Amino acid sequence: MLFQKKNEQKRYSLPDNVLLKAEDLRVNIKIDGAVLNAVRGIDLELKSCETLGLVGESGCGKSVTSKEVIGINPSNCSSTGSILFKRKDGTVLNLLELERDGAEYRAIRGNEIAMIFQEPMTAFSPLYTIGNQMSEIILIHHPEATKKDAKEKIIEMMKLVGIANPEIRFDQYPHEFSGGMLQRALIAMMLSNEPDLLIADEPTTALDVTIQAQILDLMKRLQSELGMSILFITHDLGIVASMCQRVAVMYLGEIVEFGSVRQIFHNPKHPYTGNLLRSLPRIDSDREEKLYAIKGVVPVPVDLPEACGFHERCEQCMEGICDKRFPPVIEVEPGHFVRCALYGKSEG
Amino acid sequence: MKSEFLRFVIKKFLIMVLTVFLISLAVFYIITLPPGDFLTNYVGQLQAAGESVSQETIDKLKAVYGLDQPFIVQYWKWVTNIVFHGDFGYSFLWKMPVTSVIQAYIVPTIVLSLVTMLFTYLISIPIGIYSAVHQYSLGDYLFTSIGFIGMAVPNFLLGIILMFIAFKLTGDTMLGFFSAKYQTAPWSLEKFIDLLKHCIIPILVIGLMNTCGLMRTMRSQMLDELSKNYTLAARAKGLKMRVIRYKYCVRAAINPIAASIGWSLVNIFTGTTIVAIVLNLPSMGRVMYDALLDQDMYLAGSWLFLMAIMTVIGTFLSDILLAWLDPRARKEYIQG
Amino acid sequence: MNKDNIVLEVRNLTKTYESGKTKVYALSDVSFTAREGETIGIVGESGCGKTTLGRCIVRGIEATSGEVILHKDGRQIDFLKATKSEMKELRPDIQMIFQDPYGSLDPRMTVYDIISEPLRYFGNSTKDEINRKVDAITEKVGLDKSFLRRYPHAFSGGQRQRIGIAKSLILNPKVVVCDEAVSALDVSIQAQIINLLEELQDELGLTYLFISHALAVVRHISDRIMVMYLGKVVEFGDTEDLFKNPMHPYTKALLSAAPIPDPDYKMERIILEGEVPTPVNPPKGCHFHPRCRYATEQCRNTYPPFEKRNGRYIACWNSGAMEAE
Amino acid sequence: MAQKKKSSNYYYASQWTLMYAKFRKHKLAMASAIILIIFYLTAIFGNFIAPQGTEQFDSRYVNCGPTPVHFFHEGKFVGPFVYGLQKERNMETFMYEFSEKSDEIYRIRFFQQGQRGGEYKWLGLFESNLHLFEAEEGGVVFLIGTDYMGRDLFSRVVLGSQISLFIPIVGMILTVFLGILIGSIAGYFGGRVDNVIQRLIEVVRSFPQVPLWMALSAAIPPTMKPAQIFMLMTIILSLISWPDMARTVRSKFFSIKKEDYIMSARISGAPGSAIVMRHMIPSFLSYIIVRMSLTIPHLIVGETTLSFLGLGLRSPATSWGVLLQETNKLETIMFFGWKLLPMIFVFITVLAFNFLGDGLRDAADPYK
Repeated sequence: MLFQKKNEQKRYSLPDNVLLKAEDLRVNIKIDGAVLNAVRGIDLELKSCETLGLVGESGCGKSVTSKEVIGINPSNCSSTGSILFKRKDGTVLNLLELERDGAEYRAIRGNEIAMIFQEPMTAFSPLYTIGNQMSEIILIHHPEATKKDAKEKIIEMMKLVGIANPEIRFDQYPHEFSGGMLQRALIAMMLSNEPDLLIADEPTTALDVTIQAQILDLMKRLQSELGMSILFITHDLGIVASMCQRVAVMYLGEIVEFGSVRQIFHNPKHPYTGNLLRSLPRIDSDREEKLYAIKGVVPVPVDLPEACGFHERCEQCMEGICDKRFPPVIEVEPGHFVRCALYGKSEG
Repeated sequence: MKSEFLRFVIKKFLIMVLTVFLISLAVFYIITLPPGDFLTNYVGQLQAAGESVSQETIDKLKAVYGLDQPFIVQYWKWVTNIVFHGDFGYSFLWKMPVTSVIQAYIVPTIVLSLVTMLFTYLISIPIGIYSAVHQYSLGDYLFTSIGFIGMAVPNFLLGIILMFIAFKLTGDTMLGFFSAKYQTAPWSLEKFIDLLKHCIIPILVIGLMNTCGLMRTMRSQMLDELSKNYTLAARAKGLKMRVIRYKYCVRAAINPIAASIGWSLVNIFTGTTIVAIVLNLPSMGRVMYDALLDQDMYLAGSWLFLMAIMTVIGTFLSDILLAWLDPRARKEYIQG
Repeated sequence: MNKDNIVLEVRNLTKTYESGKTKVYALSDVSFTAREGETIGIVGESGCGKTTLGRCIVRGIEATSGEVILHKDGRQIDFLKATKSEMKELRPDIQMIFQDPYGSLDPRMTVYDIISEPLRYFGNSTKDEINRKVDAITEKVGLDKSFLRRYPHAFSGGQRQRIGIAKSLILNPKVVVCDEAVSALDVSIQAQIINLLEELQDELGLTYLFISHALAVVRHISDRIMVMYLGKVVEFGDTEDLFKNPMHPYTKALLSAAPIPDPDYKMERIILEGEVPTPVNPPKGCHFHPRCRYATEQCRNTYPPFEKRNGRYIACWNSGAMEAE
Repeated sequence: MAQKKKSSNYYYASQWTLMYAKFRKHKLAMASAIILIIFYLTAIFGNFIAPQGTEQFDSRYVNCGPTPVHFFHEGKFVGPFVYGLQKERNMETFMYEFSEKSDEIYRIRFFQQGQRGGEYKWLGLFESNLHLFEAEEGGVVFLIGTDYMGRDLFSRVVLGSQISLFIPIVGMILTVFLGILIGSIAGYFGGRVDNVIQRLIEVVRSFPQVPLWMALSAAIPPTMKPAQIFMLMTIILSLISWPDMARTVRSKFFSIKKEDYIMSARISGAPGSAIVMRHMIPSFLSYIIVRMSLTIPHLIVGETTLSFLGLGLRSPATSWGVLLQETNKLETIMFFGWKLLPMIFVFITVLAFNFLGDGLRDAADPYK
């Protein structure tokens, strides 16, 4: 049975510099009998050693997307489409075909794809020492390693992320760490097998500004030293601007705009992106008298019509077009994609 | 850290001593509750039985128990007798010191309690885990319903019903610890098997409520743990679900249950009271019941006092255990 | 409205908590004045005392010592020591908008009951007057009248925040403490609420004490800014001035740490070492010295005075030296 | 943000409407509520529903098993009726046994004046002798048999429920009163007062409940009048169960005190009394109701257990516990199995209250 399934698996391939590619990914969540369309058909491509920002407001599906990549969404989520991932040995897998929590997927998690979370304080169990929990990741993926090996490696990693007195810290419990230190520990743990992809789900949202700066700084340094790709999920456009090379803007389960960080920030094409940037108070430029405010609220993603998700709030909404069908994805300039009917055939 | 933990233990201990003191006051009050002091009753009983009681004896007893003195003096005598002489008073029903009566019956009570407790934990924890891991499965529904009903059935009803069923099935009501023919027989394998057979109903009756309660707690604790964020992080590490469940979730879910061990023991211990009465077991419950019916208050009061002290000690141990098991609670408890 | 009229004066406000032997200075010795129609931004990281400050000023919690003087019709009355009858008069003047739009509205009351609640306790308004006032204020905050009979659970975060604003404005306050009033909201909604707050301020001449950890928001809305660290004010000055030229090393680091939504923005980022300490055991001397790269022996031993320098209030021994740098 | 699209009614729903909507989804709790309403109505109209009075006995029908109600006689529909009974001694057990005489038919008539006594004063006010059903002259209906004195068990269950279902209600009211009073004193004042009360609660909770119930009940002199025993029993029951209630109230008090909307009310100028009355009590009322619904079955079990053990109510008072006293005898189990039937009523009531409480608990916080 199992072997058959393996044989049936299609051969996939990815271009040389591409690590991860999601196509038409959809995730539905069943809650209380209703079906929430959390992710509604997104295409995403992540290159080696780049940082891709996935940005959007709460409920836009960015977190669900990231958890789908590493396969840890709860069992009431179902997904379709494909997520292709290139393993260290060069083979390409469709992650959605793997059995969740099956051996194959587990061999990838924490080894080739790792993830850090929004609340480092809850990412560790309070009952075991930090060292115990961190060593696990070595012991799982390197069966030949002894506990001593693991401890050595972990202490080395703790030094790398700037945790002082790692030998003492190793035997402490999570509650003896501050939030910032726990995030460092989590990063150290997740990177100890040198994964190719790190998913960072709002890793600094729960931290203070000065601590956030420390962590962001650390992540940049580690990326250049270890050379991994980062999928950075955040709602903070400021962080995106300083951390990412490319950005995907999500709204209501769709990627509405995708491009390099400069394209997105300096030449936003989608009305949502542009308005979002304009509604942001700035420290760096002169104070505006009034902020631009996007009207209305984000709709609940249940039984959505076949239409652009933003049309109700969009000032440039074209009646009969935007509210009637999904807009196509248009490449407005090299590498800059927009999902908006404004850039239809007239330009292309 | 060590000394803080010690200070925490000492603080809890002092609270425990205070609680025991307050309890002793309450117990003694209950002892003196029945109208007319017990001595009058006792003398009345003796005289009714045709025995003559000399005034001398009455006076002597009065002096020993300070019956003509105010409550607080009587209390003081009672307490000092317990503390310094281990003397809990005199049972007028049994015509011997309370301590002797208790000694005679305490062993079967404790053995029965411990066996029941073992049974309770052995059954409830695995079922709780199973129910949580297979939430909303057929098995989960089944166990949850059984648990719910088990919690609701009054002990004595269950005892009677099981007796009835046992009688209908085997023709024996399974009263007492032994069948009539083994009652006085020397120990043998058959006698032991007979004893085991007779233990089934008591264990079921005493244990059911606790088992169902623990099952529910274990299930909800486990569900709680399974939905915590650290399970996500553990999965992201590549850990097996089985390891996550048993190393992390069960360990965390079991903490409050392990800590309730003191409480459970007391629950089970007192649970034996009613079962002993219904099933006619020669354990302390039966003794307590007879004492109450005859208003032999020293015996009944002492039994009550012992159980209350056990509860307090159980709570004390539970607190310490909880603080010791959970490094986080250890900190919170000690500091706050 | 006269921008020079002082409406509120805070003097040496202190709040301590005691638990066992440890004494926690949540707020120590904070003083400032607020003028009519201005917005004072209060920024700082968790544990810096900004929320405690706000709550002490509105008497949501009682301060340990200090004064909050309200200037009213030529009189100056200490709000914190006001008697019951004085409170009847003064209470409406200082109101508060909460951070959590979910927790600050009693879920068991209709929107109408929530908004009109303060009127129950003040003024002997008739039913008609109450209706009129509620109608007026709901319109002002941009809520539909048909919402009044609904319960809070029917609303999104932004709408709830509007309800909260309506409630705090219905008594015509002079001073409104906004405690992280937009922090829980998404960017697109946040802009709506900020604009609303600004419009209301212009219309009603309100004085805002705007507490927030979001520097960009504070900069946008405030006339003056107060930076707090471990229960104390470290720097206080005009917004533009302070953002262009922060003098206290902590302010510098804080401002440089804020991510800027511009990929080409280049600024030397000062990464502070170490953790944000808790006010349980604040370091001796200047609280900031363990993380400060300019710290001297003096900083380690004595807390610097809070002085006016170049039109700015600052508590630092080294600000002069730094400027020379 | 898992909220579904809801109908507009949802927007206008108050706490109680939301709770009811949530409660209704709990089918077992709804069924339990209906059963309990039926039980309580039966208790209130007990004298009418029970064909006999509590003490009415017929020495001809001692230890008589349930009399089946038939509808067809020799294939012909006659309507509800019972056959006549004949008594014979079983030569093995030497017990009298009853069997049906298939030639005597006694129809069951409804809304009849009692023929064999059974006058009652409904609610102590209206004299009447109207009964829901009774067999024709000469026949007898014992739905669940009779006891050792020839009293109709069904009638005794129905009339006993007047005590067994209402003692717990009175006890619960006392419990709730004590619990709320003491709990809110602790919660409101905090500090030292709270400490003292906490200690007190700890002491009371340290007593194992059942033995303490037993000890206190045993102290009730047997010479007391049933009404007095009744009162004392309620007091004893609630004296021991208030700490749980007080703890609930206290902890709710503390947690609600921290809510932002309480501070918001204070800043709006609400005086202490208004905060407690308008905000705090409404917000933990639902939790108190849950506790109440879970206290009642506890008290029912308490009363039944004590009376069963002969430590609570005693004959001539009739409660379910008193009724069940007979089942504590060996021969009952061996020969008169039907005497266990009243247990079903205890069982159903207790279970129904538990389900009700469970449903209420799920519904208690509709804002989650």
